[in-house]
Amino acid sequence: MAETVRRTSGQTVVNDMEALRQRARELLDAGTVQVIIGYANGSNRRVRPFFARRPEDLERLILDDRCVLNLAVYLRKPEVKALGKAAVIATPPLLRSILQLAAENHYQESEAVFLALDSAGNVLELSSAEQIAGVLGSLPGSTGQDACVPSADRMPALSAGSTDRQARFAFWKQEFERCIRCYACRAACPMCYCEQCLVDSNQPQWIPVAAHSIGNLEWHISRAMHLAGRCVNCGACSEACPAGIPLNLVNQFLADRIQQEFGQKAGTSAKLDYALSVFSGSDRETFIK
Amino acid sequence: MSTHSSTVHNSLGEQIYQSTGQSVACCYQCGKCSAGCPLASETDYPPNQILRLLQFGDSTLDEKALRSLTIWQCLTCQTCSARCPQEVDLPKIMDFLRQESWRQGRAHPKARNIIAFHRSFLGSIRMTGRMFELGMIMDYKRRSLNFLQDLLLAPKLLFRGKLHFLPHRIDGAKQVRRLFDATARKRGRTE
Amino acid sequence: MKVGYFPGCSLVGSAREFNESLQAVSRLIKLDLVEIPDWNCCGASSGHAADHLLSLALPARILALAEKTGLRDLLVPCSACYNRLITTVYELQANPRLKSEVRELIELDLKLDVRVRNVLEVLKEAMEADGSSRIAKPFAHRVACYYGCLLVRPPKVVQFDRPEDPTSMDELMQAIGAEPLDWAFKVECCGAGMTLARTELVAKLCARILDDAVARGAETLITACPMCHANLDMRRGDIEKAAGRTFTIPVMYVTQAIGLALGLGPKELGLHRHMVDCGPLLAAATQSSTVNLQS
Amino acid sequence: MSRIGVFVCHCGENIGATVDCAQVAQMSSSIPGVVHSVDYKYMCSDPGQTLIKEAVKEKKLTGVVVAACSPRMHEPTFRRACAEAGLNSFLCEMANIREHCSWVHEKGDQTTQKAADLVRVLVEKVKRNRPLRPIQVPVTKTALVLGGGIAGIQASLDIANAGQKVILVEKDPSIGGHMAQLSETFPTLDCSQCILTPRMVEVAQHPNITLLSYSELESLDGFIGNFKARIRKKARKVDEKLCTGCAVCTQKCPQKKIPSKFNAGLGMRTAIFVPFPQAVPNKPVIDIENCRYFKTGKCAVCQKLCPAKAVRFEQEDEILEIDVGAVVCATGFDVVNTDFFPEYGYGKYPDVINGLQYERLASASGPTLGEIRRPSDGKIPETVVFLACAGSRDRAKGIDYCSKICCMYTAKHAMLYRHKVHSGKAYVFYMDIRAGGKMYDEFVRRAIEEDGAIYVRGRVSRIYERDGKLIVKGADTLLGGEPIEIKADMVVLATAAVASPAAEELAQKLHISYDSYKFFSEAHPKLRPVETNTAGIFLAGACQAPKDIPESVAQASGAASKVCGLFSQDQLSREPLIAAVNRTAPPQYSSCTGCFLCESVCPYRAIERETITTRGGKPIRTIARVNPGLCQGCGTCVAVCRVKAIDLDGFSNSQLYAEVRALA
Amino acid sequence: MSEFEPKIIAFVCNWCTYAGADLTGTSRMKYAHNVRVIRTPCTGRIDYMLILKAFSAGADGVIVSGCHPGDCHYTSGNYHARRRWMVFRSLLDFLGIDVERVRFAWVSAAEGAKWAEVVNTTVADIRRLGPYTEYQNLIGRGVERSFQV
Repeated sequence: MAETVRRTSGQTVVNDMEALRQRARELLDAGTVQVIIGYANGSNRRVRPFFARRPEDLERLILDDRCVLNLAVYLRKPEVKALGKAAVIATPPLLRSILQLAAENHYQESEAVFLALDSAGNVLELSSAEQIAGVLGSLPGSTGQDACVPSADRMPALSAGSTDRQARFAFWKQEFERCIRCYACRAACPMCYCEQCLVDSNQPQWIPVAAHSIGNLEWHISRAMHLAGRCVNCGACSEACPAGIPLNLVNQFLADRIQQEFGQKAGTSAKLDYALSVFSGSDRETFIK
Repeated sequence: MSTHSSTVHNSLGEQIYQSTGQSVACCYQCGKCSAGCPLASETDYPPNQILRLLQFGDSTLDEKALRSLTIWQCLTCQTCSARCPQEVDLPKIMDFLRQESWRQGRAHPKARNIIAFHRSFLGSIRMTGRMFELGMIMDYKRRSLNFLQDLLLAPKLLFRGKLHFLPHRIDGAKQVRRLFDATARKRGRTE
Repeated sequence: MKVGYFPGCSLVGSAREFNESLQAVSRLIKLDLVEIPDWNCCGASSGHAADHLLSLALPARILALAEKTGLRDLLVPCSACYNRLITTVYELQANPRLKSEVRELIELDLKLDVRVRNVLEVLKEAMEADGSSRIAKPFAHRVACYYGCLLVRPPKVVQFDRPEDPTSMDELMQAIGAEPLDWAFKVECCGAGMTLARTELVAKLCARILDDAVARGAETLITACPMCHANLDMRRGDIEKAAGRTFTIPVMYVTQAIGLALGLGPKELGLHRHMVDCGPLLAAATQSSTVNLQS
Repeated sequence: MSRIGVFVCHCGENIGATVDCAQVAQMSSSIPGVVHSVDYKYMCSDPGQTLIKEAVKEKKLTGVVVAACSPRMHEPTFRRACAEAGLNSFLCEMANIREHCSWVHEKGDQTTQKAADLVRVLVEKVKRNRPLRPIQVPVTKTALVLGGGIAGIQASLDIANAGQKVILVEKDPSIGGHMAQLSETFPTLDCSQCILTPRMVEVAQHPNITLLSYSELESLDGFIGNFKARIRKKARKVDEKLCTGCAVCTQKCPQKKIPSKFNAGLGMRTAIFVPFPQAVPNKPVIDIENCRYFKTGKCAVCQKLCPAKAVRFEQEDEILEIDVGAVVCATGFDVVNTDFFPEYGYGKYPDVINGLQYERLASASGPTLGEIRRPSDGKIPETVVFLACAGSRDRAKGIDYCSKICCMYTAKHAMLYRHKVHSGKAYVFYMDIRAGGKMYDEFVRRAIEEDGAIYVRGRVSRIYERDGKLIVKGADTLLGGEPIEIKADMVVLATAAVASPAAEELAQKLHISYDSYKFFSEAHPKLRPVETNTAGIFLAGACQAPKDIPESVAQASGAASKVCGLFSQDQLSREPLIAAVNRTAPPQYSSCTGCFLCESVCPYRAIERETITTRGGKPIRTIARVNPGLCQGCGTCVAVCRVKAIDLDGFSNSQLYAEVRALA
Repeated sequence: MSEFEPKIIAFVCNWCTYAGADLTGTSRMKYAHNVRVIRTPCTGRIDYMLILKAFSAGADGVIVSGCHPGDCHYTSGNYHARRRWMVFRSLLDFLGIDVERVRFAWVSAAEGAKWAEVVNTTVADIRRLGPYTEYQNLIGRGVERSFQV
């Protein structure tokens, strides 16, 4: 069984945490925001999302490389919205999500405040898509591969240039067979904001609900198509998957294809056209005969 | 080709279609081939008429085509096919007819010299891998009984260094010979 | 420029002056000819008169040997061989089944990745690559460029020049200072391989070609085909008999004209091997250039 | 619960000979929901339709599937029948078991099985159809006619005379088209200009016609009854209102050696020019490519000498936006270009000309004032060879079709030549003589019998020049392919009529289809010859296929009557197969998430944003809404909608899903 | 055992390919019977889910066809479709689904002969590839119960 490479160290504690806390405290004190969304330690050395509404809660905030969960998902939740305006402890993947959400009219200007650390350890306070796009490239960790990477030896079927279609099929069949249809991937994904997911619509029931081979395959194909050109590669889906399916590989594959074919990369600008809702007369393919 | 209709089974036209992909039905008898053919007035049937003979799918008319002199006089200059509005590859058809006529022994009596030439030419290649002009000419004279032809020309050519006395035998001559024999066998098998 | 070279049987026999002049010119314009080893005859018109498979297998063996040299371009100066080779590539590329059948016959690997090139295109490229500034002695003659059948037909297969009114040889002639004429028989057939078997037909066809060239004031015919040359030059006696008149117009290979312009001597270019004397033409040239100098 | 009726048509032998129709009906009866299933010889006949109507009433059908021909053929027939029986017409669907089954497969069980499958697919679809009402849209009663040749002129006049407004757009400076270039017309030998120019003047003076000459269509949006056309009025550089047509400018222009397009390159014109003396409008145009002022900044002779001060060098192209209800496309044909015939020396020898050039030579208003003089030296040719089928019926040159007009005009050419040069010899090389038409064959016979044209059956292989003569090498196939060589002074090629080079681009602007030769396609080859597949756009003349004058005029009148028929209604009803965004109960109001992907894919800008508010007017959320007037029903929005919040009537998600599942 | 007869489901646009297939019929050209056509208004309407559903309905091959670029009755539906298929096809391939079994084609209303050729070559290709058991094995019994009226 293939296993996702998980970040296990949890050691790289951000040194400038205090500066972040300080800025968050100021925002709460000034009443600019009513809640700070960040990460805190949970049980079993796990990281959990944390909502700090009082200055004293801020001491529990942490930020290290285990903090993969994409906090952008909380911005849309009515329960969180009810708490008031939020400031979010921001990592580059989260900021990319915000840009993409803005491109899709799902983040309004100044809806929230994002607190990020630049490479010099200064706290940046961002709220507009324009500000985010301006600094995103220079933030630490913004260029590296953020999500889990498959190693070619464990997933030979997926290594570049593999022509063994059947091996690929077997690989994914095995992976998807473990899916229990808990939809944790969907819940963890900031781009999965639909009010009613396709899988929940039943007239017609496009995707069978029960967890079995065909339904699982169709579900994951649909999810990949729905995220094509939109996934910002935060890796939260794979992180959230209890069965350890490397879901982000599929999304990342399509993101790469779309960048190659159409030159568009999600999460880089709020003014981006969605790659699949525009076209060019010069789109080139070889398979339509 | 969709325009091809095979009304008569195993007619010569049908065989041509099977073997070369050329459909005699495509010809609409405009005569452009004959108009451009350098030899149209020298032959028994101008090229468009050869196709006409084949268009019936009738064995008597097919035989006329096989026994025609045209197919042997055709120079394969490809003027006809280059200008044919219906894209009929007439030289390809001529090749087929020649091969069939030769194989079935139905060649026109006047084609004797031409066949003799081809035999001498191919014989020369089969022996040495290359064409040996002097040997080929001598062999042709023997086959065609045309000893007097070009009697005056040969010395001039020799004088100008244009004819060699000895053939050049290539290293791969054996291979070339195998190739000749194999194609001959294949031809035999399809017969 | 370096190309594979397949001279063919004629060029080592009755058309040896074509080979000699091509080699001589090549040296001057830095065209490196790598003769492919152990080549065989392409089968010419007899090959496809006798057997379709044979007519493909013989050229295929040559192509396979050429591939071994690793050179992308294969120069085939004889237009009859050129036509057979390029047709073979065309037919085998279109028919993989036939290709494997032929590969078996020739007992050699066959990729068909060699570009079969004729002498006109290669000379043009080589002269351009070399820089055409070294015209020592402009070939200041009115010439009728005679392409014949095999360089331009079938157009779909050879894909060379304009099939009905080619100009590449005319351009080469212009480049060496000649005046190419517009005439009507550029691509008419000379009778080709029938020279031995149906001499009287060949003579008739050739007479018409010479007649038109002479009527338009050509001083010489230029050709790139050993068959055409043989018919128009060697068969001159038969032609004159058929036409009932004499023709003094010489027939030169394109390489010989270029060679003269580049300053090579008539002997190096094999002009002495022709039946129809080029002497008067060359003498006239000397005269006219003298006149030019004086005026 | 659905109550579906299945009606299987034999179409005589057309379906019945290949498909076991009775078995199809029998198999269909077992599909859940099917309560009635019969087969019948001709469903579209009166008794056939009655069969359907009675079953609808008696069995209380909620849906009907007619398994017969293509829905593109008879869907309206059967829908009408259902409606007459009281069933909403959109509850009737057709299974195409003729074009897609019986005509393309051999008789056998598998073909019958396929027919049954196709019925099952449509049964599952029709179960999910819902009753719909046609959409009513207003009609803009102005017609746009594209092209001012004889077809466009005729269509414009017919529409205008019926009291409707017309905007006639012509790309050239004058209307008239090819017909204005012709000398005399077969089979009556009427002078072309004599019969055409009065019509041209009528166009110019008609109160209902707005003539936009020297103009081209930029784009066309909208739909039947409601098109929006953008038209580029190219800058003439002459103020049409001020210009009196005095022709001082054209006489004084120093740039005189420009080949005249009107004279097919045989005559010359000036840089400021009127294409021909009878031009409509008779106002000059400056050809800025050749104008000395535009090339060097100096000259301006025309401007200085114009008594009306009408020359406007600074004039720019103008874009006009016009609402129109219908379009008549009459953009005509072209003749093939000169590099087409290397073997005939066309383009190389000046005395090898095409038919249009010959028309100009023969025309009294042409460069030779109607005398047949050859272009090279102006001599009167003693022998003229005419080649029919020069390019037509020539697969190798990509033109498989017959150009239709050449046989007739070639006979006319030979005849005119013999009339004008009594001692001359006229040879015509032909393949077949196609002279179907009133007085047509008689005309050809006259050319041969009375006027002595020598017809040779065969194609010409080659033409070359020798000693001032053109050597024409042909063959006479009636003499067994005997080579024929003719020494001619002039050769006239009846070059193929081809679609105009701009045809493809125009078709794309109009969203109409065209065939592989770029001629525009009619909606049905027999029954709808003047309509296109795009409602509200009609065809007239040779843009559809090569045609002679009477045919072009007839088709133009046909198109005009179609336009008038359309304009006779104030409102149009349109198929209601359009998209809609779902609405659900609060607090969601719709499953639309408001991502507006649909907005960016919609070609008709039919997606609007709708803000849902509380009763107090507080916005809750913004979702998509389809403007039913603009939506054309392509369904691209449906396919991109992630949540399937948008759906398309007639091709809904549940219908297509069920159709696929019906094949499981 | 009789020869394997592939099951092909075709999704075609109404204006070009459906009309082209009508022309195949009016021209009486013959082609393989294995195809079942489902009519859609435009290739833009052809949801990738339909292709998946066709496979889960047991199709061994799928044809998707519409107007040539530039010819779309609705101006641009086929361009959107083309882009969508480019992405969808590479996704299927990445997941190891046999993309050779999905034939995409442009067939215009004038190309009756091409439609016959598209069907015939697809049937021949699928015949060569064999039944799509690999995929069909994913479909457990009773899976598609949701399909009920």
